[in-house]
Amino acid sequence: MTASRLSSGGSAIDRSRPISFSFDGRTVQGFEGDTIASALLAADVAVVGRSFKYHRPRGIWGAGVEEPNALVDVAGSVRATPNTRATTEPALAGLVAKSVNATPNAAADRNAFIDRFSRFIPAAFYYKTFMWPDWHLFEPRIRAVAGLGKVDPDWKSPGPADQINRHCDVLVVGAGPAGLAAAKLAAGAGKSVILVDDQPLLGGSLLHRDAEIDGKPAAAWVDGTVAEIEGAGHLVLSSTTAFGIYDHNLIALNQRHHDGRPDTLWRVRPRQIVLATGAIERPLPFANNDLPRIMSADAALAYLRRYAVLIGRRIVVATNNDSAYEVAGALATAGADVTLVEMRKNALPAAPSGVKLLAGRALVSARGGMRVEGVTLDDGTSLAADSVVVSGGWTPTVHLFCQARGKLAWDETRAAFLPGDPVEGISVAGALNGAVALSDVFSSAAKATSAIGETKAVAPRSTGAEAIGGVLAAWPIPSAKGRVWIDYQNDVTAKDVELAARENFVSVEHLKRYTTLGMATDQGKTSNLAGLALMANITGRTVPEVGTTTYRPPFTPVPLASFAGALGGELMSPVRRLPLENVHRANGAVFQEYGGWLRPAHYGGAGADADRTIQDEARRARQSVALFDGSTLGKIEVMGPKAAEFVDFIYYNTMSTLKPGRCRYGFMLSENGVVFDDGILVRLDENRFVVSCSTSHVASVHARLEEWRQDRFGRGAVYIHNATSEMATLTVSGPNSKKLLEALDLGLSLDDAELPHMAIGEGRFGEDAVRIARVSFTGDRSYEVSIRADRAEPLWARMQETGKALDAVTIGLEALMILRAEKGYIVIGKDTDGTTLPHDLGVDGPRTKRKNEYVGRRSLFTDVAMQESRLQFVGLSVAEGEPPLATGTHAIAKGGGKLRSQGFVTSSYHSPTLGRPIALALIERGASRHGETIDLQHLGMLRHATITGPCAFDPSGERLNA
Amino acid sequence: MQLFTCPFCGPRDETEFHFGGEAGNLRPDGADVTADRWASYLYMRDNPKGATREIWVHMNCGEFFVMERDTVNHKVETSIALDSAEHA
Amino acid sequence: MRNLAEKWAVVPDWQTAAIEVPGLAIRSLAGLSQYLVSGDLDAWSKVSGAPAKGVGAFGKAEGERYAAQVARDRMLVVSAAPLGIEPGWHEEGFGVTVVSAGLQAFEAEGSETAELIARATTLDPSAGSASAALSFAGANAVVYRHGDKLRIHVDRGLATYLWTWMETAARNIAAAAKG
Amino acid sequence: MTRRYSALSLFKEGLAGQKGWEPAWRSPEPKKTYDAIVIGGGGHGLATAYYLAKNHGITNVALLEKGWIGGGNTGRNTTVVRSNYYYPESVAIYDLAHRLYEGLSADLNYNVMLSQRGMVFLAHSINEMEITARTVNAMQINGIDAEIFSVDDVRRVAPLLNFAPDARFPILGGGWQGRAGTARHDAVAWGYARGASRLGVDIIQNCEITDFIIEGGRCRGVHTTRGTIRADRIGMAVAGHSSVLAAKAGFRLPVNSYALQACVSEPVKPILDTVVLSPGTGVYVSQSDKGEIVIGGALDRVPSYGQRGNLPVLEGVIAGLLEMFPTFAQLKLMRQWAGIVDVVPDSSPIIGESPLPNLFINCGWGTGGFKAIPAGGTLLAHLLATGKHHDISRPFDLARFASGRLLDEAAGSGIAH
Repeated sequence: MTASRLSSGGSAIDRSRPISFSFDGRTVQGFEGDTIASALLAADVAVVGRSFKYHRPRGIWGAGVEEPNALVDVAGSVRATPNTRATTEPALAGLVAKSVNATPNAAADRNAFIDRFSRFIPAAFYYKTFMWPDWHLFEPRIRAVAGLGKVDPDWKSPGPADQINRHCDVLVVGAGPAGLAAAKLAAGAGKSVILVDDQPLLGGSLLHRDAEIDGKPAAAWVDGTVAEIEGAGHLVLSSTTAFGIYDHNLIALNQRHHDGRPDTLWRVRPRQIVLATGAIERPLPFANNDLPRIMSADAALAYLRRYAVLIGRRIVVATNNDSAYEVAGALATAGADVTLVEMRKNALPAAPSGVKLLAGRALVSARGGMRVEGVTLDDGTSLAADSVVVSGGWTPTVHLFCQARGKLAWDETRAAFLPGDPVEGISVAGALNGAVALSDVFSSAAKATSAIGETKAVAPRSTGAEAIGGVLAAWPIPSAKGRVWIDYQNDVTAKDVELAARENFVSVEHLKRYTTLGMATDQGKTSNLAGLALMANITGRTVPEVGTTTYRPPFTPVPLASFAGALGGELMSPVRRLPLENVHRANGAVFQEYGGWLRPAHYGGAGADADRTIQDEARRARQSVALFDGSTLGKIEVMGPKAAEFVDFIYYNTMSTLKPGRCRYGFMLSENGVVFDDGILVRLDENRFVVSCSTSHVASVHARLEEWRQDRFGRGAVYIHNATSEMATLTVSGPNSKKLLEALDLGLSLDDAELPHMAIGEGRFGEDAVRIARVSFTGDRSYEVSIRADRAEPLWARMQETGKALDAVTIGLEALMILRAEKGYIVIGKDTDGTTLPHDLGVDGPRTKRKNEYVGRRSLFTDVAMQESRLQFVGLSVAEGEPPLATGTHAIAKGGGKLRSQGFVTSSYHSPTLGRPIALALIERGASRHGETIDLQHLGMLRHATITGPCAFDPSGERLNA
Repeated sequence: MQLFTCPFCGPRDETEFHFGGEAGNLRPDGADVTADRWASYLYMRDNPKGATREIWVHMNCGEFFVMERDTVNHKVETSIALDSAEHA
Repeated sequence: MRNLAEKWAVVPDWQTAAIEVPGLAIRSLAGLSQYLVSGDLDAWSKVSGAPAKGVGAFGKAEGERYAAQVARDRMLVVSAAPLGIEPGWHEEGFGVTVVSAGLQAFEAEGSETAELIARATTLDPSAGSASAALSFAGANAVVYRHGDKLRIHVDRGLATYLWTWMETAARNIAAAAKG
Repeated sequence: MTRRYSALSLFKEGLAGQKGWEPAWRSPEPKKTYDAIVIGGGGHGLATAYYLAKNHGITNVALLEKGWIGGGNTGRNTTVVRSNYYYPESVAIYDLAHRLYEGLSADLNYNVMLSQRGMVFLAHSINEMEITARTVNAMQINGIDAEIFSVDDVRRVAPLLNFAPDARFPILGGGWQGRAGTARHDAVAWGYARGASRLGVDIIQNCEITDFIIEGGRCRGVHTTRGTIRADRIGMAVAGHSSVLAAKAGFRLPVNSYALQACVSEPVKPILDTVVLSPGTGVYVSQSDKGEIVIGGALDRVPSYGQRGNLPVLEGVIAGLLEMFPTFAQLKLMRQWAGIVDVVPDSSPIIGESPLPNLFINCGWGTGGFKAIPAGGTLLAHLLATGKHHDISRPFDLARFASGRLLDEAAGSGIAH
């Protein structure tokens, strides 16, 4: 037994609430307030995980986000996630933790043998081998041993994560002394403040370092300050990590909950950001410095004071700086036998009482297997130890500053990169800015908030003993004996850095990628600086000349669920809903998604044979009368003094000649000449048109109308209103459509002379105005009746009721697709693609005749547009008795031993009315090849078909007026 | 997430906007425009690294405008409505 | 063919639909007359006797007849009773389109309304904006205050989506208040 | 010095403390003149230099890189290698690349870890199944290994996909290319660099082009931050920065530069064996050999040269991923980054002589440049060496924009513009 829980103390734990959880199958006792790591230490568990590559036994290094070793898969609790840092994860009752990358467990990993071959598998060895006979032979085995934790395939989401947007004057990141002081001063200046800290308890270093502020013990000052800030209505978020600063200083926070809720993502747009993110302690370089129970000195102090865990009986404290003296003293006071090994010779602080000081000495190696047993110093002295705590100096947490494009400045006396020139909207304070003594921390906080405005708050004063900041740089050196570990999690040693340099991977980014230094889940928080300092040494450059790699979000790993929020299921790419959806549901409609709308595909219920139902609907539609909900068709109004001139420019077809009360079919082209949309344009009066574009193009057509209006015609010329949702459009089609409509008594004459094909009429249904358009997408006489969307239900019901006597059929979109294909009517995007020009569809009139300008015009005369071998729109017929061609089938030509596509089938159905398959296709030179039989291929199967005109049914168009 | 300024609505998040192309790319009218000139209008771009002048639309209010901004540091300088901008 | 209606929530009965969690109540508003008016808004004002300018985002509208600005030259006119104005182009220089059924209106009230806003839009509700058109839960909506309530108008086709979204947000708001 | 890479050399070096390895590539001072200059030390530039030396015997070549080699999109992409394209011209170029990839580790004596575990592109509706059929048929006609997958086939290769009846994007099946997969991106850059360097190419890093030397209307060399370097054949392959160099050379390109976001999760044990692409979410995903889930999605909304992560785009991409793989919601995001891609209106590359004679360009790969590196290198090297197009690169000449002869794969896949 080396580590143990002391019988008293521990500011973070509640001894009245014992808990237990499981780690690698054994039960671990702890208290509420413990982290998994503190409870494991209290239980004297030394090996908590295995390293990524060599499966080296590893113990707890830190007490916070910098932890490289202690990763566990957490399950069975309110949170379930792999690769969780034991140092930040609360030890909740009933939690099940499992060490990662270890089989069966961390203490006895059967892949531990890999370490014995480490000399043959240095950094990047995999680029040099596994090539013969083939990488695929080796890869599966390598994949199996790689990776850290495990995903639970049966895991169920607890629900979507919450996402909250906030605005404030000042956001302070870090609630240590600098952040608390900054928040207090900003609040005192009358600014709205948000203060965030990634720890469950606020206070930062004040939670375990000696300090007295404004005459009060640190803990009391922290509590008082937090109460004051919260009391003034400001937002204070604990367990919340500021993980990214994005463009224009948007700052993203991830807040953890411990009540079963998923984490919350906050997007905060502050006017000013104060970064008080502190600093992270570095390891010291010596051989075997990765053995379990070699730990950060600051962490050892945190475990002692926050959790009342004394990590050993016989402890070597090794340091190059002043900050470890308090640690050594506290460990000795708690009862440990402490030796302080100090690299520096002169100007040292006094040795704490009860601590044996060895000055001017450094560790060269540690010994031990599953935990450290002792160390050897550079003078050959050997010391026995059950724990070694080290402080290699402090690395300011500059991540967020750099994400905001801040540049760093190297500070030789502190042996660290500090924030350089200021970034607009961001100020820095505290240890991040190199402050060590509490007085300096507070003055940096005052400076960081000075530009915010005059504050009524009094800046805090340090009234106790002050820390001092002396440090002697201690970097790994070339050709050191043994394995000196730099990146614990990714198993990068000093020798790996030397190898990278030898092979010319000397750029800092090459170093990172070649050795994987800093690419683990801790993103190199404890390792990056040592790695690049060694590279500087080897290549004869200074540390700033080598530079750092780019800091990227997130600062610590963030659950994917936080980013997704509620954006999933029906809240992702939401479908639009028909006004009559519930009526269709009640009538047995089977719905599909078409062009962003949920629409009836067919009726007859989900139990029906869909193909038969659709065939039946299409057949009956031609026999008497069909009812169809066409509400999704676009209804975009174009109004104003230049409306006619405007639609002429927008459409391929001349539209200004259209008479009021009449409709015309036309194409809209893109500027590259491609047919973008087709539809009916209605002219209501001299200055008012309605663009009835296709369902899926309403938003894009609206946008392009608005664009041309503002870009070419000027705002006063024309105005665009999208009124698509205002009206439901109920279509009546078929030989008996007029009869049905007449029975509705809509108050207008349906006489063909007064309401011919392609004309509109106005009528009433009860109290509501209706607009009737005689247009047809079936080839039969048809009427589109539009009525206010919220009043459509009675009209639809009347149509259904009236239709009974006429054997009317209600059809879904699938039957309509058959009907229009029988007529050779196109669906843009199905029968055309992003290369189809209007003349490919046989509409060449405007191209050859129009003299005025229109969108896409010049593109119809390029070399390619004039080419003879263009794909042209045709029909295809197959031999009697053969099944329909598959949509997507290609027409093929053979030549030179190779196949070549000469077009493809765009639509294909069985026509119930014709009693045979019909198909539409785009075929090379198709318009001039009617009657020719061609070869087609689908999934390797060869078929034949004869090219015909696109229209297979009623080519003379008599039924439009029948 | 960038903040753009709609000349009418003021600052809004970038998700409310749509890129409309480089400013000053004037459309040549007519069927007799040379192929190169037409291709230049359709396809060729300055695509500058640094200061740029672009057409954007604020999708919520439909305002088309000219925005001057920097394509590297994403700093936004000015935005003015299309019909009051020097459109050349 | 799989019936996709099974996976999408049924369109609510707007007469009775309500979202209620502590501090937040949302319901659908029926019977409003709504008009898109574009063009010379001063001319419109003269003809209709209504104001020539609408409230902006989170602006405060009052009374039975008011307008929300949706673009530089366009507004959404809202009235409890129908306005006796012809849809279409008016020679005075403005155009009118009825959208009473095209836009579905919702009203939210309660102390947690700010939390609903904080989840639906990144726009700062205290900053103000000349247009009331904004992305609300990802949908283009017209959003303003009416009295002490929040009104949201959204395209009818997306009303069910927005409702489901607000139900989810309300659950999160309630859970956050409890946590 | 140990030059050749093998298990045996690794073993021998292991016994000797790994001290005998020579630099992977030399870093010489630039000479005043070369036979050819290649601008851009990404995959395409390095491959161009390598094939100039290997295929054409032109070894007096300078490769100029403004930063560190492989530091652009080569080191920032999602490493997918595939050749499942629609048009024969596209198939020719991507199939050339794919085949060269298949022999690349052996050719370079550098393990680029080409991992051909297949790629499935999902279909979420009957319409998408039809378009998939159309695409797969085109590929088969063009000689590419492509199959139609049923929903059961999809389940077999990616069982954690969301097959629930209420999935936002139901899976009806999809298309499959078995030879598709991933390769180790850095290794491709370093392997080409090592190969080129050993054949005599000078790889010069931290060397930024400040201007072109134009004499008699032809390009005769470049001014750089490391001095003036002359050559009568200059190739450039600088992806998202093509417009910047084009402006220096006095012409414009049909290119917009955008940031493309990508990200990885923390590493986990194998849970995804193939590359999966969903047209519904626009997300493509694979799992690296190290265990990270590698996620790519749509372009940013805003043209940009700032290589920065963007929150709203990331949110959309991740939401799409979780819709595809709900259990991945357990995972945490480890790293996010962006590359600057050169987007061309028809999303096909531009290869050919530029409007400035002697200057040849290779750009416009947009989001798909990594998979094409060996072909981009081969074809630009051919142009530099012979002054003429290879048959495979001819359709990709800049002239296609004036003729309208665009090669729009998206349009060809049934997406109307």
